Amino acid sequence: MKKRNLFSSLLDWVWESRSDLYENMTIRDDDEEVNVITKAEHKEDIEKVKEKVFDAADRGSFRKWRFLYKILAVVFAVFFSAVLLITVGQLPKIGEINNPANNEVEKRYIEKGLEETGATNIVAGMILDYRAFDTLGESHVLFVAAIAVTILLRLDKSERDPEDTKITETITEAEEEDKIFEPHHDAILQKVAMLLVPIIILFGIYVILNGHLSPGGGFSGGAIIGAGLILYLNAFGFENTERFFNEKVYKTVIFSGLAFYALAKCYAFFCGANGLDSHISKGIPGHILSAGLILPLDIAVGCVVACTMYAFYAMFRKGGL
Amino acid sequence: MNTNLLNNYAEAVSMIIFAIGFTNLLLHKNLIKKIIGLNIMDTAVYLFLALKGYIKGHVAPIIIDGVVEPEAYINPIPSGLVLTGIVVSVSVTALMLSLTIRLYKRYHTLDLDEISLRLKKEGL
Amino acid sequence: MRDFVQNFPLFSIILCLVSSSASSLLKGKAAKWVNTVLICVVGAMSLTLTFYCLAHGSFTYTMGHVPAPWGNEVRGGVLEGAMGTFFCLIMLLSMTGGRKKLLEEVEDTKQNLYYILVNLMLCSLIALVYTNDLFTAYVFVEINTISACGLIMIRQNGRTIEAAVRYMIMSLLGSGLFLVGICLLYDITGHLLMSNIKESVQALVESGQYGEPLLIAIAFMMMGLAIKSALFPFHAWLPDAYGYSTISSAAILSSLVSKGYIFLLIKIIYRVIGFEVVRESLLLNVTFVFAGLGIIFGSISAMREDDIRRMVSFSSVAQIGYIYLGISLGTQVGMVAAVFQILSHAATKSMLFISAIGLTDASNTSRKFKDLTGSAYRNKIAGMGFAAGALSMVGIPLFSGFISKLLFMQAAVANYGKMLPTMIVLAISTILNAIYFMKTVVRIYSPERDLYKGREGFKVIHTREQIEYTCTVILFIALNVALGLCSEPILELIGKGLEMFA
Amino acid sequence: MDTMFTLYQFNDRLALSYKIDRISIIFLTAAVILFACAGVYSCYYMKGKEHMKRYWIFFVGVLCIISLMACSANFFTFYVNYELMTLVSSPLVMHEQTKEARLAGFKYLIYSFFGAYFVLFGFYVLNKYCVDLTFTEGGRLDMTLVSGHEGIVLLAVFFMVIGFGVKAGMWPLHSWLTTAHPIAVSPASAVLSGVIVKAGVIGVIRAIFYLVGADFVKGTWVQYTWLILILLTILMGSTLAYFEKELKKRLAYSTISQVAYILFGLAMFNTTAYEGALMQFLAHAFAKCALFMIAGVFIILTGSKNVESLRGIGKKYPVLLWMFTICSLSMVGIPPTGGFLAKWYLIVGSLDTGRPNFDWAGPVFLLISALLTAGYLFTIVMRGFFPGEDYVDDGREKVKLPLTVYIPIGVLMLLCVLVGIIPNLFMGGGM
Repeated sequence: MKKRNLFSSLLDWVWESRSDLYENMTIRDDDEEVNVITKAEHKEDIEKVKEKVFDAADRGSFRKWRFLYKILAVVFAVFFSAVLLITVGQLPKIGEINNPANNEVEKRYIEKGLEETGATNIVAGMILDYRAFDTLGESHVLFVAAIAVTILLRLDKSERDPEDTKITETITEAEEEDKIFEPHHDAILQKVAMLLVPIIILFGIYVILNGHLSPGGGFSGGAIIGAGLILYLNAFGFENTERFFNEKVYKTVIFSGLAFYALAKCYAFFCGANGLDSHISKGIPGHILSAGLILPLDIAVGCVVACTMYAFYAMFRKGGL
Repeated sequence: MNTNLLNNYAEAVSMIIFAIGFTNLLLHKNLIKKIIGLNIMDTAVYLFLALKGYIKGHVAPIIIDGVVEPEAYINPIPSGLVLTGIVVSVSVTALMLSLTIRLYKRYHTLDLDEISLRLKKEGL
Repeated sequence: MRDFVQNFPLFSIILCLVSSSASSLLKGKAAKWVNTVLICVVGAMSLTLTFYCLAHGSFTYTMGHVPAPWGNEVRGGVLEGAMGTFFCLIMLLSMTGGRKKLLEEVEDTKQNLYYILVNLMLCSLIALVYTNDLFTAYVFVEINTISACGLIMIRQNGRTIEAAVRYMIMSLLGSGLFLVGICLLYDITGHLLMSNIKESVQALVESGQYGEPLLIAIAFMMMGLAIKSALFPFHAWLPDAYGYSTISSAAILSSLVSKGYIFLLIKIIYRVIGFEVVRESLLLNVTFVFAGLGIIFGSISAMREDDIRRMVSFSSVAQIGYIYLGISLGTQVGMVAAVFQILSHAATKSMLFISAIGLTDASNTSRKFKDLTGSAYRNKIAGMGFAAGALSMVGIPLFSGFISKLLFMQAAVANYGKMLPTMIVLAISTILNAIYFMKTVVRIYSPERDLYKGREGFKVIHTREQIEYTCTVILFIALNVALGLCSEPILELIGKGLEMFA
Repeated sequence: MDTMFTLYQFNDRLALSYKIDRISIIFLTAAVILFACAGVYSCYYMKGKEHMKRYWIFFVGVLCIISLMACSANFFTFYVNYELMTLVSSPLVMHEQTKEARLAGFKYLIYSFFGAYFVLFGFYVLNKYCVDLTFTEGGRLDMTLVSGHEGIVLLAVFFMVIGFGVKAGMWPLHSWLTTAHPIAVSPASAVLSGVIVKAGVIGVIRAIFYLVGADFVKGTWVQYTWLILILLTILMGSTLAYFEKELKKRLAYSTISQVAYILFGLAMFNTTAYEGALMQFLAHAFAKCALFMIAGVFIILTGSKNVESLRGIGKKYPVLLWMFTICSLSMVGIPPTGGFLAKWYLIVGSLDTGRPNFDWAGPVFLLISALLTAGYLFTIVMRGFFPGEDYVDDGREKVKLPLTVYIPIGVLMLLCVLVGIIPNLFMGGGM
C-alpha cells in the first residue's frame, strides 16, 4: 500500500474513491455458498454482476449517477441543517433561568429530591426513582441487543445432530482464527495486565457503589469492569477466563440482575401507585448504605452491563464465550 | 425575523453535527461509515440535551453540604435523558456492528449496494 | 388504595420483562410454553381492563410514589385495552401458525432466544399502547426496533441479514428524528408527560410563540414514526424483511410492529399535540400525498411480483397507505376508519402470510406462482385461508375488508376537500387489489399441471398432519368474519376510546 | 305485501332485510323458470363431464343468492347479494378450467369488481342523502339534505348507472360479456345472459326508481349521457353480432344490444317505456336462454362453434331449428311473440317523451338494430333449412336427442309466445 499524505487520504475517505477498511481487511471465507476468492477475482466478479444488473450500455451514466449522488447528498445535508438552524434560531436562549424547561418539575427534583430518594446525586435519584420506568426499559434495551448479537454471532453445535460437520468446521476454524489474537506468553502485556486489571475492576466497583453519592452509577461502573475483564481476556486468553466466566455464569448473572431489577421496581411502583408504604428505609443521606433501592439497583445494573460488555467482545472475537 | 441564533450557537453546532450524522447514516454506502454516522448523530443529540439542561452559573446537581435551592444546580432532567440515550446507542451500535460482521464474512465487502448486487446474482 | 384492575398495565409489562429474561435460561420447549402462557395472560389482563374502562372510564397510573409530572405514568383506556387484547390475540395466532417452520428454520439452540425476542416485542407493544410519557415511548420504541430486527434475521441467510441492516438503518433514522422531536418539544414546553405537554402546547398555540419549533417538532415526530412504519418512500426494507424471514416473524412484523408505531402516532396526535393543532398545520396534506402514492405504488409492485410472499408484503405497503390516508383525512370518521383498518389489516395480513406458507409447503417450498398451481388442492385448509384473506382484501361483504372499505368511503364523502383524490386512489387500488389477489386465488385453485404430479415435495398435506395449523387458520377466518359482521360494537368501542383520548 | 323480514342488523342504517314487491316477483319468475330449464338441460349437456358436484353446488348457490337479491328490501342487502352473486357465478364460467376459461372468469371478476366499486361510491353518497335505504316507489331522497349538493348526488347516480351497466353489458365496459359467454358451458351461459346480466338491470331499476326517484334524474345531464351510451351500445351490439362468425359469440353480442333495449326503456322515464322495458326483460330472458341452449346442442352435434357449420342443420333436426326460429322471431320483435309487444311499448313510450332529439333517435336506432337482428339470426335459419345446391352432407348420422333437450327449450319457447299473448299473467297487471 503506497504512502499517501494526510490530506489525500482524507479526501479519499470523504469521496470514498478507495476505502482503507476495505483494502486492508483479509478476505476470509466461512461458508460454502460463496467460494473462496481473492480480492481481484472478487473485484471482477462484482464488475460482472454490475454488467448483469445494469446493462453494459449505461455504465457511464451509472458512474455519473454515483457522482451526482454525492453532490445531492451534500445538498441534502446543507438543506437539512438549514432547516434545523432556523428552528434553533427560534428556540429559547441557553442558560436562562426562566426557560420553559426550568419549571416546577426540576425545582421539585432539586428541592425534594434528597428527602424523597435519599440520593445526594440528584440525577441518579431521578433516573432510578422518579423516572425509573425509563431506566428499566433502557436496561432491557441492552439485554435485547445482547440477545440479538448472540443470535447473529454465536456458533454452537446443533443438538439435533451433534456431528453436523459444517458447523463444527466453522467453529474450529473460528478458533484457529482466534489463535492469531491469543497472547503468546507476551510478558509485558501480562505483567501490565496483572498490575492494571485489579485496579480497573476495583475502580469500577467504587463507581457502582457510589452511584447515588457522586457521578457514576451502574452503567458507567459496569462498563469499566467490562473493560477490565476484556483486558484480562486479551492478556491471558480464553482458557483462563473460562475458568471463572463461562456462558452459564453469564446467563445466571444477566437473569438474576434483570429479574431483581424488574421485580424490585414492580414492588416499588405497586406500593407507590396504591399509596402503600414500601418499607424501604432511605437511610442517612451521604452514606454508602442509603437511598433505598438505588444502591442495589445500581449493583444489579452494574453486573449486567459488565457481563454484557464482556460478552459483546467475546462474541465479536470468536463467536462464543 | 428575530433570531437568537448567536446566543444558541452551541445548539446550532450540535444541530449541524446532527444533520451531518443523519446524512451519513442515510446516504453513505459503506456500512462502517454508516455506523459512524449513527454515532455522530446520537452524540449531537446528547450535546443538544446537555445544553438544554445548562443554566448560567449553576453547578452539577450533586448536593453538597445540604444546599437544596433550585438556584444552586442545573436542570437534572436532560442529564438523565442523556444517560438513557447513551445506553440505547451503545446497544444499537453493537447490533449494527455484528450485522456488518456477518455481511462482511459472507460477501467480503462493506458496500451495501454491492451486497444487493450479490443478492440479485444469487437470486436467493 | 385504587382498584386492583388498574395495576394490570404494570403487571403485564413487568411479567413480559421477567419472563423474557427468564427464558434465557430455559430450553426451547419450555420457552415456548412460557411464551404462550405469557401471551394468554397479558391478553386476559387487557380484556379485563377494557371492560373495566368501559364501566369506569379511563384512568392514569403513576409509576412510583410521586405523582405526575414528576414520575412516569401509564394510562389505561378503552382503546388501549382493546388494542392490547387484539395484539395478544394476533400474536398468539401467528406464533401457533408458524411453529412448524420455526422448528425447521431456526437452529435448535437458538429457539429460546427467538421466544425472548417475541416476549420483549410483546412487552414493547403493550408499553407503547399504555404509556403516557413520551420518553418512555422512545425507550420502548427502541426495544421494539431491536427485537424486530432480531425477528427478521433469526432465519439466517443473506437476504434476511441484508434486510435487517436496511431495516435497522431506516429505523435508526426514524428514532433519531423522533428523539430530536421530543427534545425540541421538551425545550419549548418543559414537559415529557403527554397530558402536560398538551396543556402547554395549547398555551403556546394561543400565545403564538415558538411557532416554527413546534411545527418542526411535530413534523419530526410524525416523520420518524412514518419511517418506522414503512410509509411509502421509506419502505425499501419491507419486502425482503417480510418476504424472507421465518413466517411467524413475517406475520408479527406485518400485522403488529408497524401498527404499534401507527397507534403511537395516533396517540401523539390526540394526546400530545391535539387534533386541531395537527389539522391546522398542513402536515396532514403531506402524509395524504405520500399515503396515496404508497397505495398505488404498493399495489402496482405487488401486481408485478411472481413470488407469493413478496406480493403479500407489497400489498401491506398499500394497506399502510390506507391507514395513513384515514389519518390524514383529518376527520373523526377518518380516524375511526384508520383504527378499524389497523385491526382488519392485522387480522387479514397475518392470515395471508400463515396460509401462504401452507401453500408453499405443499409445493416443495417454492414460492413462485408457476409452482403454486393447484396447491390449494394439496393443502386444503391453507387454500381456504388464503382465499378468505384475498376476499377480505378485495372487500367482499361479510369480511372485515368490506367494512373498512365502507368506512373509508364514509370518511371521504364527509371531507369535501379530499373526496375526489381519495375516491380515485381507492378506485385504482381496489381494482389492482382485485387483479392480483383474484389472480392468485384462481391460480391456486386451478388444476395442477401434469409435470408436477407426484414430484417430490408436491405432496398432499392432510389435515391430521397439521392440527395446530388448521386450528390457527380456522380461528383467523373466524376472526375476519367476526370483524366483518359484528363491526358495530367494535366501531362504538373505537369511538369511545378516541373520545377518551381527547 | 309490505311485510319486511330482517335477517341481520349491522347498525341502524345497514341491515340485511327482505321483502317482496313487483320487481322481485318479475325477476324471481324469470330466474326460477330459467334455472329450472337450464337445470334440466344440463342433465343432457353436462353428461360425462367431470367435477359435476362442484358444478351443481355453484349452480344452486347462484340460484339461492339471486332469489335473495330479488327479494332484498334495501340497497345494502342488494349490494351484498350482488357482490356474492358475482363471486359464486364465476366458477360456472371457469368450469372447464382451461387457460381460456380461467382468463375469461378472471376478466369477468375484475370487471364486476370494478363496477361494484362504482356502485359502492354511489351507495355511500346516497346513504348520506337518503332518509334510509329501503326501496320505495318514487325514491327516498331527503330533499332538505340534497339542496345545494345536487351535483354530487347526480354524480353518484351516474356512477351507479355505470357500475350496474358493467354487469348489464353497457358500452364501454361490456367486453367481459363477449369473453365469458362463449367460454362458459352452455347452461351456464344461458343463465348468465338470461339472469345474471339482468341483475345489472335490476340494480339500475332499484337505484333509480326505488332509491333516488325518477323525477330527480329526469332531464339532467345524467339522463342524456346515459341515453347516448345506450344508443351506442344498441348499435354496436347488433352490428358486431351481424359480423360475428362464432355462434355463441354472436348471441352474446345480441345480448348486449337487447339488454340495452331494456336500459333504453328505463332511461326514458315514462310509464309506457317502463312497462315495455319490463316486458323486454322477460321476453329476452326466455328467448336468449333458449337460444343459448340450442346453440349448445348445435355445437355438440356439429362439433364446431362456427356459424358456417350450421348449413343444412334443419334437414336433420327440424324441430330444433323451428324452436330456434320462433325464439329469433321474439328477438327481432315479430308478432305474436313477446318481443314485438315489448318493442312496441318501447317505441311508443320513447315517442311521447318530450325529449328533443331522443324521441326520434330512439325508434330509429331500435328499428335499425331490429333489422340487424333479423339479419344475423334469420341467416342461420335460412342456411339451416335451405342450404343451397352446393351443400354436401357431412358424414355425421342423425342422433336421437333425449327429452331433456326438447322439454326445457320447448317450455321457454312457449313462454316467449305467451308473454306476447297474455302479458298480464307476467306483468302483475301493472298496465
